Amino acid sequence: MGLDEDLEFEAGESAPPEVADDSERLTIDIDGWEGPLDLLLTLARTQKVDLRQISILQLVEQYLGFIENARALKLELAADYLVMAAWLAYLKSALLLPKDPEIDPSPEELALRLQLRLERLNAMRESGARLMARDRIGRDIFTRGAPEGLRVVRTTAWDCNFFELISAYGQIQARNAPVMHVVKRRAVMTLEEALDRVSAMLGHALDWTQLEAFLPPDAEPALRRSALASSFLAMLELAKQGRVELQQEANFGPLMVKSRAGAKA
Amino acid sequence: MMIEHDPAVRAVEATLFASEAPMTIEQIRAYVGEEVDVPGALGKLEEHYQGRGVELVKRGKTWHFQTAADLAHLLRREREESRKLSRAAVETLAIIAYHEPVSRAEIEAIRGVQISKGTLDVLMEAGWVRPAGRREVPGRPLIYATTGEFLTHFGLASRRDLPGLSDLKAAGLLDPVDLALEGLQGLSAVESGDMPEEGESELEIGEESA
Amino acid sequence: MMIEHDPAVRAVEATLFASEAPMTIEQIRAYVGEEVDVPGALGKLEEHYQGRGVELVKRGKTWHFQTAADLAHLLRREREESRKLSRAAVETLAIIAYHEPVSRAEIEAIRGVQISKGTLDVLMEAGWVRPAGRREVPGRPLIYATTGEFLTHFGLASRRDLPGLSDLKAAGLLDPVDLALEGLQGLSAVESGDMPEEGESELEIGEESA
Repeated sequence: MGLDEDLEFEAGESAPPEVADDSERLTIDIDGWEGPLDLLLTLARTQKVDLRQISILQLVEQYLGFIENARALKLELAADYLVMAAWLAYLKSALLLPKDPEIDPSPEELALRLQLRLERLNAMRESGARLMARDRIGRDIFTRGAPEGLRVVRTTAWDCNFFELISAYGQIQARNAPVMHVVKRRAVMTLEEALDRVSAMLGHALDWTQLEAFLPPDAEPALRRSALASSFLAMLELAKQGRVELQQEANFGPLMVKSRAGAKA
Repeated sequence: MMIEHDPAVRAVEATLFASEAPMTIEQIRAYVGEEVDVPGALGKLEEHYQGRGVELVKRGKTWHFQTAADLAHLLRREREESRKLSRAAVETLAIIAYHEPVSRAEIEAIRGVQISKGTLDVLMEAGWVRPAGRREVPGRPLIYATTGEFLTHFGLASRRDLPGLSDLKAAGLLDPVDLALEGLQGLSAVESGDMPEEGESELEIGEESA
Repeated sequence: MMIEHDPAVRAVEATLFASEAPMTIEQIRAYVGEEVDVPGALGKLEEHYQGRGVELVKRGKTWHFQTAADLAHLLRREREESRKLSRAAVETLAIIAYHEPVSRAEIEAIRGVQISKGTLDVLMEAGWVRPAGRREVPGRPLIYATTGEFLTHFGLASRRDLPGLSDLKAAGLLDPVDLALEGLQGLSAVESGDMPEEGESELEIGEESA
């Protein structure tokens, strides 16, 4: 973990420390890397030149050598390190081979891209270290230790009007008033009434007549429902006595009634 | 142009400012160093801050900064908010107004529902209800009555101006239909209080600086 | 003898001293009153405290008092160091600060590695980073930016004060690789540009933190 600690940006340092040029430690430390680009940047810094002047070829060699070492030590390498190794091996061969204008992007451009990425990562790494090294609140600089604090005191203006007051009281009283249950009279036609009515009307119905024709014509809906039920029962009773004939063509179809000829003696 | 300030004064000033508690001269010295004339620096600071918005004060053996006492009113900001009285509170108020003086148990008997402590507190906070002594019965319960402010708020010359039951009935306010429609809505056996939630008195700045 | 001090200055001084958090001019005005010339008072206070052990500073839109930086050696508290940020978090914070607003994918492109779940969370929990809307590109990724608290914590009057920002800009190091590549067309990887040496930008930091 020695290298990892070296890379930790200690507060108080204005720039990242130089990485110790110690290849043995490089081969052993594998956990501390934040990805292949991080590893490449660390290797690049061992060249001890400005990043703009690094030798990409040398960097590729360093990286491939590192990976080889890691493999020899049977260290587990994450896939992206191996992908980077394969890509760098390709880049190396492309850089070494005679120039082929057909290849786009050219190996030089690929190398330049890699260098630009390293520069950018390095810039952010240094900036992060500079930020951390600044005089920070709570560490170097302090705000007031025991501020009295500012308070917002909320006062409540309670809202209630006169109507709300008295209607609330009315409701309490209504809630507490003794409750008396009265069953309302409902308009009904009894079976007896229906029998009388239907019997009286039957004499006029010598032809097939619909049951509804026997109901009181101007009855309210509630009375009409009651009359329908009791008139139906009355018809059944009269049919039983043999005084009427009933007929219905289909389920729920109109119920037809006819006075039985000669039945009325 | 920057004025050259006394390093001892600066050190003591910063130390006391950053401290979370008042400090003795010895405690200050532990920060600023043995060689610093702490009492001398404190004297200069005391003089410097005199009459400013912040003062250096000595309490017993300890020193600390505090905002000037005459500016304390600035540090509390009042904000008035209008809030609707809860249904439980309106009913309780109505019962007190019609039956005063009444005890809490009597209010509950009339309402048919328990009242929480917060409900009476709200009515007293609003200034409409006041404790009016104790009923001379076993347990000597507190009894409550309405206030002059109550009459003023509701535009009543006296409690006799409250409409009687027959008036309420004539106005349809005793109609059980109303009861069925809305009367029992939201009533539960024990009501939650009407007290403002605890978080409300939080520091304003904390909320706004987000 | 007590000197007569400007009431506006006293009020602003007391309010900022008492506050637990940095305050904007509007927040101060809410306490000291609409009629007070808050910016004027802040200007006078800033001048008055210059060079003292305690300073009045502006960070972003907020103002607060803090101890002078050069007294850090007296007051430094080591225990605060226990919560040291990971390398990933420091780099991510730097990328957000120097590139803001920036998406997660853009952060990952610079670092060459995925951000682990906790990294952004830690920065947001510290109050230094916040989501700042979405980028209007396919997928509408969230973008991140720094906060006022970030400026306060790191003692930056504004983002323009970020250490080395102008150098990084001039060197094109805040531009994406593709854009930089266009600018460098024809240059080979080995060629060095005529950019300032790295050492130059480091000098500046020493000055700024003084």
